[in-house]
Amino acid sequence: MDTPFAITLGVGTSRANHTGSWRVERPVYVDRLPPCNNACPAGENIQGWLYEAESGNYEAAWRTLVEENPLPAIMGRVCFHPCETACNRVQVDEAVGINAVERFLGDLAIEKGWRLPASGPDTGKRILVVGAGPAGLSATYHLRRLGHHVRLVDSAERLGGMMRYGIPAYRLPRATLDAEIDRIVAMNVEVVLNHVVHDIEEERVAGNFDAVFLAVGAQLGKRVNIPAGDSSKVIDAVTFLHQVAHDDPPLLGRRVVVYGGGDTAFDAARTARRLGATDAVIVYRRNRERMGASGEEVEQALGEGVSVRWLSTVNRFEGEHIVLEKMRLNDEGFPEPTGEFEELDADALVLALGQDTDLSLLEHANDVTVHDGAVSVLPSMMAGASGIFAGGDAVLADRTATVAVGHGKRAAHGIDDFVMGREPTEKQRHELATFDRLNTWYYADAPRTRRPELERIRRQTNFEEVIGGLSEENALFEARRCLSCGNCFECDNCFGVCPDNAVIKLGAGERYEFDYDFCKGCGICVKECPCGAIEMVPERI
Amino acid sequence: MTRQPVHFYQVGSFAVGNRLLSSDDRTVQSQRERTNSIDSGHRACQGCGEALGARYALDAAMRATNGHVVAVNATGCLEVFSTPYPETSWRIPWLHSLFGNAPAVATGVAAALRVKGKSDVRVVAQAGDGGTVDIGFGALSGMFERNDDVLFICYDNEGYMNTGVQRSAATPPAARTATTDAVGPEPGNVFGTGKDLPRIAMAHDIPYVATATVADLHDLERKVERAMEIRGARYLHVLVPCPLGWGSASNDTIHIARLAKESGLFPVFEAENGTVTSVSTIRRRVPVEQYLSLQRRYGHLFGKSPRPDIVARIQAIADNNIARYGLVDDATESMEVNT
Amino acid sequence: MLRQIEGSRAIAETVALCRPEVVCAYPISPQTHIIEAVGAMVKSGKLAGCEFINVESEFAAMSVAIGASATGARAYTATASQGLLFMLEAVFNASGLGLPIVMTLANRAIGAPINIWNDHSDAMAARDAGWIQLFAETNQEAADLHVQAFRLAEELSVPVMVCMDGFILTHAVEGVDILDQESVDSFLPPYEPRQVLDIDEPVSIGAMVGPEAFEEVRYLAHLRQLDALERIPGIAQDFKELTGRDSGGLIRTYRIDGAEIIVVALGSVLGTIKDAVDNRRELGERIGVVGITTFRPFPSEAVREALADARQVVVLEKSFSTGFGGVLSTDVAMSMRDMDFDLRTVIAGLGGRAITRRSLEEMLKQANDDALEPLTFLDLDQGAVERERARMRSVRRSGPSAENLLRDRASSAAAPTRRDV
Amino acid sequence: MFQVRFHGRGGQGVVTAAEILSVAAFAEGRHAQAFPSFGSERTGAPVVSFCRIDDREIRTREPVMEPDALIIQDATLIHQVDLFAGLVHDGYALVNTSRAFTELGFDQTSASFRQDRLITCPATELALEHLGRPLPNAALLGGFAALTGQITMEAIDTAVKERFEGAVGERNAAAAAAAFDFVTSRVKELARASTD
Repeated sequence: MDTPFAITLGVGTSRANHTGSWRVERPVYVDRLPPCNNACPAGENIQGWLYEAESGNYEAAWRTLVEENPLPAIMGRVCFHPCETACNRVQVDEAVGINAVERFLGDLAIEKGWRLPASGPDTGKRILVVGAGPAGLSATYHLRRLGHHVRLVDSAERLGGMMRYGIPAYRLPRATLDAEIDRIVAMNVEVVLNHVVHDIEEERVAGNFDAVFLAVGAQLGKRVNIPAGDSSKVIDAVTFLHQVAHDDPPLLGRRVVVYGGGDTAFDAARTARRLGATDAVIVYRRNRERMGASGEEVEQALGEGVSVRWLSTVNRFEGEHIVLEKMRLNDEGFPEPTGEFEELDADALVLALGQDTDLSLLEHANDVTVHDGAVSVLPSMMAGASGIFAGGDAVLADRTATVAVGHGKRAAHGIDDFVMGREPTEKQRHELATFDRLNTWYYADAPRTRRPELERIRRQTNFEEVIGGLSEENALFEARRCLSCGNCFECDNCFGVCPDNAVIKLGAGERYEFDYDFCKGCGICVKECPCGAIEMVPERI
Repeated sequence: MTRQPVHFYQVGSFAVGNRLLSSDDRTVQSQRERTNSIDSGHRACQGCGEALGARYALDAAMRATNGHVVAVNATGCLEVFSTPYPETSWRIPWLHSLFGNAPAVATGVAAALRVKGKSDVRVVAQAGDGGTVDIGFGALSGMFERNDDVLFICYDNEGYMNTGVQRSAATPPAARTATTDAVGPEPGNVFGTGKDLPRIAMAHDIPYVATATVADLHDLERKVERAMEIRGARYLHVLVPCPLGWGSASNDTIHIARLAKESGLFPVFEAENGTVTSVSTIRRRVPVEQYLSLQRRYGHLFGKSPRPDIVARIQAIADNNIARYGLVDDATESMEVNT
Repeated sequence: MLRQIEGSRAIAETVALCRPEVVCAYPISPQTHIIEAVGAMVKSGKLAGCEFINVESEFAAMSVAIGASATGARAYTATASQGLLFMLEAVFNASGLGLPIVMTLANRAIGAPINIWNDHSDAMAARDAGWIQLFAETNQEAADLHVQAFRLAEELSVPVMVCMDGFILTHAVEGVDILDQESVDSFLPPYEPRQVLDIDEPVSIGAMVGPEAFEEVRYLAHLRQLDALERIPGIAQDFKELTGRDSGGLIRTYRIDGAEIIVVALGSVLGTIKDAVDNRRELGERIGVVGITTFRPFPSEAVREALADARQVVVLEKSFSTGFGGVLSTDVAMSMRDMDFDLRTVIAGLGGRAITRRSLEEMLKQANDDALEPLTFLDLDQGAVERERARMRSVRRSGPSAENLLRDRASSAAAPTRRDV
Repeated sequence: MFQVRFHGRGGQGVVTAAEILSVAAFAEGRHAQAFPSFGSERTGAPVVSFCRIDDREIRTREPVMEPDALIIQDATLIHQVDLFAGLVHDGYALVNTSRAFTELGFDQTSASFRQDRLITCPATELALEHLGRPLPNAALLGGFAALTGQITMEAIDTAVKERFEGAVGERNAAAAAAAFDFVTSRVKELARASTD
């Protein structure tokens, strides 16, 4: 078109005007550490696998998950999910059901027969892992991926440690446990069962091991001195649960009192109910707010007819009665005796007051320090210069399976550095993706999906799994509740809200980049980014 | 037409995009191949709501018509910042004539297209609030009354921003402009003045009238699409915050538009043939203070000598809108704040 | 076909032959009969392929025409007087955008005082709007000019205003040869726009142009108007070959050979002037006439040549620039700037006052006697003016002059009757 | 050039009458120019229109100042309008009334004109008779042809039928013919009277 001068203009001409020169601040894309990842004792990339799960790419999600943790089906059942406690979504509605999705992925992997990643090329290094609980299994898995030979020894006749002998089957079905353990063993692991290690040094030298990972757990139930008549049945919870796991449950009678406030106490009480106890009463010296057990476990136990005597201690066990002393909390929140007593009918008393570790095998390991009954370790989980590493319940930490899995992974990397002669490396962590950086307007209102629970009445009498898995639809929904805190999930907001079309969309999975030729630095993209993955930085003068 | 919000994903219907939806269900603005009807290099202020609104609306119209759109523009900010010789930002056929005649020019364009047998090419006329509610009002009313096949879009930034922020008939009460100074017993714009053009448009019984904001892209695009399905005179009134005129932060443009809707001050609805057919209910109701206090044009209501009495009168306007259009449904009622 | 027909009807039928595609209409006397007739032809289907749009104002009428023209349609409208002023912003805009709209201006005075009768104040108010302005002497010429106007407008991408005296021509029934469709089609090719809103070739029309290019834009518009001066005679010639009629062109001369005095005027008054001049010629006064057909662009060269031998030039105008004098006179003077002659301005026919042959002859006699004032108001009631001035001097709140003059006239007319009683 | 001025009231077809006369003249191959008095008169107000007829091109655009003939469609205008203003001394006047001219009270103002050219014609009655409506303009044109001889009755007939289609045209033409006959006989009577 021979258009008139000046009054008629051709398209595209304004691109000659680089309005980027107006800018005094520029937006930049950042990645931040999501609180779930930050809180995960196993160091899982939760947001990462949720991202894959959101798309229905469950295998990819599972593969991302098992990069860090080879036991998702187990963790999806027994983990007390600090990730959900940390989840920013709590401040919007409810935390994302991370644990349930994890279990869904874990179960799906078992169902589909997905294999763990292949072992790494052989390094020629030999590692001894003592204890086949979550820490030992996790370490074994990671060490195998790093190409080291692993001998996994355990005193029991089967692998799994406390996961098998401490956690009741209604929380962790044995088929699931076996499936995930078998997958690790299939990575060419030398397994030695029914083998008690008495002297770690001796064992190491004899086996010509380059390093040792000590994951013996805490198998000894703590006893306190409670006056009790001879006929009174008193048993510690670890032993009780162990016997149940061996299909050899002790006879406790109809009225069972469990003393303690941790998860083990609740496991014991719920197990007792399933063994036929009509009354299963937990006696705990503090109140509910200060209880160690997870809220979910408490809820489920109460739902099953377990009752709790708060602010009480067991004073003595006399025949068919237990005498309780009432307590009150002082100003610091510690329980103090009140001098008031009451009686409780009981056929048996189960003590769930904590566990100790048997560390006698360290007697000749001179460079290993033991403090308060736990092995002292460096961040790399190294306990001694000679190549002894430790983790799980044997070291000072929260005694949960998930912590143990994390220890196992960390120890594996520590051992790898050690045997390969590298300095231990500290991973650089991103800044935390805090709630205040989010723009929660954009997230759909979506209350969390509850996992189906077995009918309460059935649950009291058998060891079927209490908590069911998510359907695929619910798992997908739950995964999609993830806010993706601190990391771009390609919602296109920045691309859409820029008044200057200065955001370039790179395509699926490629995210975006700014076109600084035209970005005027208004900052709308930062403000409207749902997940806080953009920040403004001053232009350099 | 009822809207089916996308619940099933972390951002549902609220964000621009949604990587898991099929391409057809995504917004136009989420598409790499969107028209960018108004291109980079335009001279709008940082954070300009009008530039955004224009791209949203026209890109949506382009998709709805498979690229068969011509635009007519009234004089105003949008026109000035988009076409200073020798550079134009428009990627679609675009015609600017005068301040007050965009509706009539659009009528002429539509008539020409019809007579040329090109009725598949659709006409969108656009103007700011001055070109719509004030100087262009007569022509607009005429276009409505004749039911000409034009979609007229008003980008309402509530004043004459192009000329330095003077009052228009769309300027809300108490707002300070260069011609409604924040002095005297009733500082800012006078209560009881102004025009409610969407309702005036409805009184013409034209087939389609709707309001929208730049804060809800899905809603805006859907309304443009709906409008393009209909023949005859259609009116879309889009609230576009103006950082310059409103005295707001440039990054707050969308946030403020959202608060305008969530406070009830700017009712978002659509009407067909003179009857309201749908309203966008308030999702997270906020008191008007939250909206007002982000804008320096209302600065005289807060600060050292605050005027809660005036804020209360503005709240009453919001409450009245909420009652008139039913902007609060039972679910949000429970979240209602004390004001 | 030659028909005895009302001027407005002749225009409407001729415009219809030009195959307009969009016609917008807002009624104002004395333009109404034109658009009524076009509208009826569209509604009946006689004028096919045309959109007839009843708009809400003249401002909208011109705006609709702008939109239509920019979209490649042949656009037409008609107006007068206040209507032209109401659309004036858009009138300037149409030419600024280079849109070849054709508009009939049924010339009429501008109020206040409100006055619906003919003069040229409206056309003069739009003199600098960038449009080509053609003035018709007769209804035949008015009709012919419309055909030429479309061709001229579209060849140059400049809008054209065809001016015809309101009522005097629009409402006069006289013989007009209405062309046939074939002839018009052969003369006027389909509209090929220079720029158009086209989805296949998008452009932005109507950019904001700053100081860096505005003067050039205006100068280019000026050059196009100068091009028009070149083209108009050619188009008139083509038209003459088609119809055998002299219509259009730049100027029209009458008995200027050897004329000492030449009267210059626009529009239908030229007929009455010619009658008067014939009478004066019989009395031996050597008077001729120059009619300006093309007023904008102003045909300075042609005027200069036509007036070269005149001793005295009398410009008779139906408008004037208050506080100064003639408008056309200024243009004539500028065209003759280094030449030796006397220029007289006669203001006549304002607000529809009849310009009679008798008054014209008296004026010409005075001119011939070199007794004509430089600025003369034909048939001015000097007495009424003096009485009103006296009132204004004596009473501060003397009221509106228009009403005072009417009262003055009524009382002086009634006075003799009262004496009779 | 022959110039005619029509007087009537808004709504009586005064402008149409002038136009039809011009068409009639045009039909006879002559030049004609018809135009209304320009204004914004409403129904019932006194209005005026004009018609010029000539054998050569009519250039003038001035109002008819000195008519050769008057056609007065409404006799009630007599006391409101200076009907005879400018009429040439040997001009014609045709007044629509069933009364005689001398009964109209024009004595002083019409005294200076040729009395045999001042004729009345009951055009409204004729219109009612032939047309069924009190529209006298076509009838008066028939009378005008008879009175002035400036136009043939055939041309009037053609023009009336061109202006009014179908039956309405026929009836108007019939009224015009009746008026023509009426005036023709009146003219003869007056001619006899003046020679007597």
